[in-house]
Amino acid sequence: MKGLLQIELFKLFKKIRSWLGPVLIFTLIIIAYPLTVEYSTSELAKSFYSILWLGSLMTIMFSTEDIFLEDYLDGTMDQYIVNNISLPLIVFIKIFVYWLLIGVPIGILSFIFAIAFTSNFESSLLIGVISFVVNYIYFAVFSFGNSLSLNKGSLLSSLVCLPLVLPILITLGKFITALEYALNFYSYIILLLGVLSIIITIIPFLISFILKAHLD
Amino acid sequence: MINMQFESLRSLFYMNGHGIYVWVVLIIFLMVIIGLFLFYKIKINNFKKENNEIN
Amino acid sequence: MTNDYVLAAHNIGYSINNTKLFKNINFEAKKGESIHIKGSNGSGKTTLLRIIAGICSSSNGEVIIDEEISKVMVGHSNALKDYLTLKENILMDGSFDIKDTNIFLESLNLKNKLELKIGSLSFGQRKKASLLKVFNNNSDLIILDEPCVGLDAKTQTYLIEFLKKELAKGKTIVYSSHIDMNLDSIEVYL
Amino acid sequence: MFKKFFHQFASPKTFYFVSQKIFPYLFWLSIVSLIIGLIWGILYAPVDKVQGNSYRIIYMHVPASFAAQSLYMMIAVASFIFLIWKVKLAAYVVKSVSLIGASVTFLALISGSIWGVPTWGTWWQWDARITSTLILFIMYLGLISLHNSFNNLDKADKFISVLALVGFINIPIIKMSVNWWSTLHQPASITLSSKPSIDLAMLYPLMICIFSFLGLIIAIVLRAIQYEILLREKNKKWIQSI
Repeated sequence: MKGLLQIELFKLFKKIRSWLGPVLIFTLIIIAYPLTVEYSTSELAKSFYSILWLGSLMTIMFSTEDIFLEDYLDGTMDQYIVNNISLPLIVFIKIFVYWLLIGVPIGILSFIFAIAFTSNFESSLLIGVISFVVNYIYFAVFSFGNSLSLNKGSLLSSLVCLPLVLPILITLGKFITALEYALNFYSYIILLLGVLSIIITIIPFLISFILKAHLD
Repeated sequence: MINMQFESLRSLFYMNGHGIYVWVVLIIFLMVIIGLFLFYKIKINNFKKENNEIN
Repeated sequence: MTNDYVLAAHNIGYSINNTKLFKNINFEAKKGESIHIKGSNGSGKTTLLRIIAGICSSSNGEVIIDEEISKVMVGHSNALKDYLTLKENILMDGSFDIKDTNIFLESLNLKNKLELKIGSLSFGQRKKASLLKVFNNNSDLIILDEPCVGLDAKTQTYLIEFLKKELAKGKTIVYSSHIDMNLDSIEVYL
Repeated sequence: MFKKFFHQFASPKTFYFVSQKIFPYLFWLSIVSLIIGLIWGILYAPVDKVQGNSYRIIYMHVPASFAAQSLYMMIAVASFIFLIWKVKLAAYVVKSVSLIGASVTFLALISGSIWGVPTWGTWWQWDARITSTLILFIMYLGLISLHNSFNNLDKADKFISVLALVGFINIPIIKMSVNWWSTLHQPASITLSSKPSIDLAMLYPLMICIFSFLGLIIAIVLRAIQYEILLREKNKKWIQSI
């Protein structure tokens, strides 16, 4: 388990464009956003959150494109099965590693940008935490989509994933409203954590079933 | 309970200004049904034709 | 059926979209025996090997392999990462370290390529690198899909000699090859 | 025992001939009652006091939305059967229903949208129901395009049924969250959902329309499954002798 984690981490780390690229694109989206609207701080803060959520959504969608494709094409996945390595475990590790190298930086950046745009430290900290959780959910969902459409391009996977991430986006919107009007927002955090715990357990098995079918 | 609601053909088509919407929806509705039905009918017929030619 | 068979296949068939690729394939192999799967292009040799390796499942019939047995497989795709060096690729496999591999690296002329990225190696060199898995294995069952493709004559002889030694040690080999490898194999035609 | 019975009944051959017998009855019965329902609804049902005659779209719109949801239910059940018992016929059902479901959902969307013009004065409203129907449409499209992108149909069957089941679990979640979300906005003065104490004279033709349309769609589904059977099993002897 530990060995596998190290290997996957090493593999992704060495592919610099696969993890640094998405983080840079996310940064660019957020930096470009104020340039597209007329300058006024209050206006900026208003739709900052939408840009933030959509930015991380798009970035993660694009970054998971070859999460399984590479191993599938070069035969590494065959080797997993021949060597009796548990496929759900590999899937779990892969998602975790992607989250670690892409999701966590995006979460930290969200926190920094939230301070810059809203200049409210406490709510920005919450945004950062929520971003960690939501990014993991995004990674899991888009990995599912990409495992379905494995070598058929990301158009299909985005079609498949849109209905799945929609409830998350709505929850995020609700969370932001609660945050802005100082309502009880903890219930949303608990809700998202609940979704996260379900997704962490189910998605690896689902994806490994699909990958196995791809190899058939 | 069951009464004809329109006195003339003209008022039936016009429906107090709402006729256009109702009739357009009806046409699309029928088109989808007929389209689906014909789609599979033609496909099955083509299949059978090819099947008979081969055998 | 006696238990000394390492590998037994009964009535294996495989079909895609209800079209049969092959059917009724039967063979059995004991320790120290090898099986040569023959057939024309597209007859399903690779698929059969993948079924034996447990990657695919067959449409009918069954392959019986002792669960205790460890397998090693080298197929068309060599499971090497372009963006890593040869050394990193070898270390990533986990099951062996550089020291044990040294002899093979020398005989395969890969010793001075260790620090190069796989992306910069030639096709034959990559093939050799993927065969390292076979040279340095403790597995009982060796599955090879066209191992000689892209290898020079010297390496081919080296590989065949090595496989003969492995057979003598009591291992089982299943392979497909267009070249006769002189392993006294049981032949299976698709 | 159950499994054996199930496999025999669900053999494509049996299904083909049974459905061949059922089809004409179901088809003509549904056609006749649908025509009765539509004529009753459009010509004889009383006018709605608030919406005027435009409400008559309900006799097409509601059957379509109802069928759209029932068909997804059918897909979910079939995918479950396919994944658990590996019944091939169930996979054919999933494949053939997804196209019909998409067209019916499209019908529901477009009729709702046209209905919106006289009642809301706009083609599109981010109303909870419309949004979830749109998502349903996207889900159908996802199923269709997923199945079409694979040459190996056995694989495609597995993927499409996994996706359909995941989508099925997702449907109530989407409905709930979309409802929850649309409370942010001003509630629309007239929604499709609130039919203020619908008159029986309106309700009867509506019921007829709903069930006869569903029957008609199921008849077409039977045809679609027959086509799928022919296509997939064309090497079988019984098909070559048809």
